[in-house]
Amino acid sequence: MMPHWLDNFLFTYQSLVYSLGVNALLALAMYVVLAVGQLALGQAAFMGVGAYASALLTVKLGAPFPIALLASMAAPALLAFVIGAPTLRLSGVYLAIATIGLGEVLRILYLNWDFAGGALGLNGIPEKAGFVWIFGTLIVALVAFVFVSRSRIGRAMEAIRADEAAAGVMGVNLPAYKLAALVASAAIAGLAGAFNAHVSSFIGPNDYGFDQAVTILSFALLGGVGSPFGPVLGALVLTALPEVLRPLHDYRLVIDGLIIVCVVIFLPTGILPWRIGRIGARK
Amino acid sequence: MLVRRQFNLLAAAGLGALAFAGPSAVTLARAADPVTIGAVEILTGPNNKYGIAIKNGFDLALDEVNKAGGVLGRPLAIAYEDSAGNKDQAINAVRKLIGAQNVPLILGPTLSNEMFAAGPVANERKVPIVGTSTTANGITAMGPYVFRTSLPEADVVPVTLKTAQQKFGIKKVAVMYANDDAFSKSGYDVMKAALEKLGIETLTTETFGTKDSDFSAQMTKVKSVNPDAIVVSALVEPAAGVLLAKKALGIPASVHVIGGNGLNSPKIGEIAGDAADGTIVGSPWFIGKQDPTNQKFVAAYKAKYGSDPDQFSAQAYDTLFIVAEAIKAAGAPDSEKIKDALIKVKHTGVLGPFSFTPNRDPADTSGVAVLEMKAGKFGLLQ
Amino acid sequence: MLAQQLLNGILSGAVYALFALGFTLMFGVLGVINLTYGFYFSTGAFIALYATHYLHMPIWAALPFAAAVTGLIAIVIDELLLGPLRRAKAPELSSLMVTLGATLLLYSLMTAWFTTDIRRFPPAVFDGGAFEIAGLRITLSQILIVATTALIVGALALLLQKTRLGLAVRALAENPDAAQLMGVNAGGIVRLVSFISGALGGAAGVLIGLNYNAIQPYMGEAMMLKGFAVIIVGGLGDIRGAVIAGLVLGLLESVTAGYIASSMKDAVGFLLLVLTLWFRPVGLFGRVAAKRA
Amino acid sequence: MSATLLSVEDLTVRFGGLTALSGVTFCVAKGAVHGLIGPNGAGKTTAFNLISGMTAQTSGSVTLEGAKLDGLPTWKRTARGMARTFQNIRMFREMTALENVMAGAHLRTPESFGSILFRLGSFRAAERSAVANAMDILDFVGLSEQAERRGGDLAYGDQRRLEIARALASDPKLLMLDEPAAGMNPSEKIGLIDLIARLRARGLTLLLVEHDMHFVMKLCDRITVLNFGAKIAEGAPAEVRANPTVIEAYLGAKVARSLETRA
Repeated sequence: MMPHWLDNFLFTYQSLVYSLGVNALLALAMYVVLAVGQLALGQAAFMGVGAYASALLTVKLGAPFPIALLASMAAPALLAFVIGAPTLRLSGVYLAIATIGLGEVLRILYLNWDFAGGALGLNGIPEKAGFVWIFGTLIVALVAFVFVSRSRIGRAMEAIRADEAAAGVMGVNLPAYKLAALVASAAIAGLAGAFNAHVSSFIGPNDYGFDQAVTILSFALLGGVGSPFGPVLGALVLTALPEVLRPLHDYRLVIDGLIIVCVVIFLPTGILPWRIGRIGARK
Repeated sequence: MLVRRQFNLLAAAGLGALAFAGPSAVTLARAADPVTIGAVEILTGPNNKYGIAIKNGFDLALDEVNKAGGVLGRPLAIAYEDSAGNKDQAINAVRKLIGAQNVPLILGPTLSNEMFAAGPVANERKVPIVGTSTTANGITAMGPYVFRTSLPEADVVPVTLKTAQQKFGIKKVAVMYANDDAFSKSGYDVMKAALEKLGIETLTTETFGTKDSDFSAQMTKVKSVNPDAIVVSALVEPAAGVLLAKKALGIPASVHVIGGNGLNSPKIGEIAGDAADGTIVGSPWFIGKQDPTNQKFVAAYKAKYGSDPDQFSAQAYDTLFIVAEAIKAAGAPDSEKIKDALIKVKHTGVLGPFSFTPNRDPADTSGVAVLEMKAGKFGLLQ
Repeated sequence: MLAQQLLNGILSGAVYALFALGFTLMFGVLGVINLTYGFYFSTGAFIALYATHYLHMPIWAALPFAAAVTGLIAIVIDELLLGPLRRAKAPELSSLMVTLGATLLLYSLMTAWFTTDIRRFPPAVFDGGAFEIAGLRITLSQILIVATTALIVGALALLLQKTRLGLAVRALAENPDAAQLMGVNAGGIVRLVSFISGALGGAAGVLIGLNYNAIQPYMGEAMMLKGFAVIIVGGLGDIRGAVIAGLVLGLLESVTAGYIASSMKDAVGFLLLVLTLWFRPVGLFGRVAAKRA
Repeated sequence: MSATLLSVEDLTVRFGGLTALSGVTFCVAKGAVHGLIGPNGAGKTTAFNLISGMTAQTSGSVTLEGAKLDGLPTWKRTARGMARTFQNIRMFREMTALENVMAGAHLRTPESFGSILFRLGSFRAAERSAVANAMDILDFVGLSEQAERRGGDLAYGDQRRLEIARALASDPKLLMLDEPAAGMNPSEKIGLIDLIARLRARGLTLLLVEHDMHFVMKLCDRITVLNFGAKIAEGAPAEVRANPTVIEAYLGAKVARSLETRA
């Protein structure tokens, strides 16, 4: 039997701990696209697609959780694949704005979709995801990211980020890499969305808009994109911060904003500027 | 005892690991240690006006409860947590209040959305959670520990529409609602059902966004169908915008706007000015109610905060008395006992007579008043 | 109804255009999507509110006063936030991010001070009277918005096309390095453009606050998404494009709400945005943008 | 005469109203060192960009080993056996010198996604051989000591050599060098001349753009001269040096330049 205080402690911080894991996954989703130099801000939208796809399956159709998880990855990945081709011609702020537009279009879609609850969202989502699911996935994802970084693919990705045209001349198939990054990002964000839906029991159409998109971006930028650990650290810090700053009340968001500003100006490579090596095996 | 107090302070500072003062420890506490209940409201961010009105109502009632001797011979205290209008933060706040501060009961959260997220958490932990401003359908269906003292829209809106129908002979209306938030949408669902039941024809249904400021296109459409009245479900800001657009497009004052709970706020007159005149709402409470309890409340509120209370403050004010009575009846600050006592409470407050239905919703709709705005103030519809 | 809907469309289009002018100018010259722009919008409205409330200024004095003060605030914010990044030649991602953090900071500060209560101008400040011409209704504040937008567009066009200063601004927008080599005082121009954009944002806030009679800290944020759509459709940095795109968006929204479904009204902007990015990412008339993309 | 590796036919590109290159035609023979020269703004780098696929031509065509490359993106041209360096160095600055070269060997590193994810033996083998191969190349250009240093931290001349190493890593048939000697001091230039000679000895075909006349005349078998986007001469170094049009183009340019500086 668990001691009473430990039980209370876990109960108190359970959703915070879950949010840490979910947000770390979202930060990785952001990292994938930033790692190929693409400022695609569709992660919130993909998260929403994953959350809705999985929640509709478990709530309305009573599907088993693993099936819902697969759908939460497949649906946004498919969406990313379809919109990827025309979108990836865009660069910089155009891509950023186009992907923000995607989030808004989906929001309007959910609002007008009665089967998905419209503005009321979906209630009573079973609490299927837990500590093991969320952090197990996070660890698997991190290991995969480290493995991919330390390989031919990791070198090509960093080359694209450093100098896209030069990477092309090295023989890197730019559209294929960018599309793959976007699809992977969508799948991870969708999975995070499914986890989030299945620990907080309620999702609504307004949870995946512009605000959420920039929050996810700030995870990655705060942490730095030299290695996959940077965004994860950024997510942990920014998720814990509102709880830590709770006593400041009105000035909490002020501090939040101030931290972002100071990091960008004074620590342009993030709070974890360490760059991961790109070679997988030597002797 | 000094040691105990320090522990309480540490626990209040959010160091959950040290908060091992379980219910058994509480009974050992000295008489002067307060009974602390929790409250989760929107205290920061864009929607904090609702949370602050509610907090004001709680605090005012708290003063009076404590002046009258508190509960169980101890003072009553409220530990506030901010949700910032964010459902994840609402969940965290509820968890923290229960897990780290061991509160036996939670007031709030402010929005129906937040309640849908946080209600199941309290219910799972068997801690009663009492919404004072959550009017959407299905709130109390979440579980036996979820209560609300606010009349759901489903109780208020039919009364409003029926009164207006009889009074003005309304036959056909235009409906406008914000389709992007749960509060307004569920209000609309109620209106739609009530209109059908009363045999009132809906000429057109127009939607807008809660953050919109331009309603001219929708209002032009409404004007073109010549309704007898316009039925609106929205929060106060967009509702004020709708009223201003109605005036700007020259729709006569004889075409009344009939609103849901969101329009029931003095803010609507402050923002929309004379464009708000003629707005009809149903309310569990209104500022001009003549009974002495209410007049005392309004005067005390003005004295303390320097502004008029709204229904959110009034509901919060009554709710705190209801909860205090339940704690007294329970005989101990124990969640299970309070839950059992709460359902039996009968209280007459500024909203009129109050009791819970077996489903933990307010039972009595006799307090519903239909109000009309005149010169920036709501008064009983004459 | 059609005529009234078209008029509605032109009016809300003018509002969009007015908002987008400073936004697009800021991008065109400074090369940065400055998310703090929405804050200038709110700031302008609040300054005018206080000027009319406490200094008892008439609205025709409060409007330029608020615009000028907002412009000065914009210079300070630009220098503090983007100055260090420009000097370090940081990537555009950093600029986006720093203005994002600043937006969070500034809005929260504003809410902490002013709360989120909606305020309105004192009724004495402006007569909200309406005119009815041939069955069409238009209010005084709407006339003011359209007139001011037209005036500002005209003045900006003159400034950019006909003056030496305008030439320097355009040179800097086309090619910052070359412009500096040719003796353009880049620092000065940056401050000037910050001032003008901030002042435009502030003026837009005053007029739109006056029209909808609702002023609160987050009013600027609500305009940002539409603002994005307008400046992209018009072409980033394109003044004329912003005006036309604003009007097109306003008209399409009105017609959609009037004849299709009001629930689709908000989708129009994004549909337009998507189509533009798909078929013509440089915007309707974009040329400067084409070089930057 | 030996077989043709690269042939450029009637290559033209217009940007807006400006014709940057008009109707340029030349052939590069297998195993040759071919120079592309001309005054500033003659269109040399533009020609490079068109050949490597970084810019799309308005008309004309580029053929490598008899196969048309038109419309192919850069990475497909690289797969066909083409590699290049850049006039203003485009190093992957954060990567080490070794990683830079390995990135250049992208197409020659047989690692499947699955083998990377599961760290299969085939992945390890491929990675080890990629490291060995890259070290060989670094050794060949004389940078093996610098293998673990950040690309951006290398001395200027070393960065130029690293770019060449990176291009070599794709094992090209045609290596295109855009002003390889620019910014180098005399001793670095001597080293570069030696390097190019050794590259040629390995059987590589080289196409190079260069400003330094002495350098070009010394190294090249054949030279194509551009001016104002058009070809004005072609031939062996001695022929080109004696060509009056070429002299005039250079002299004219010089006179113009001296006038500019005086004004």
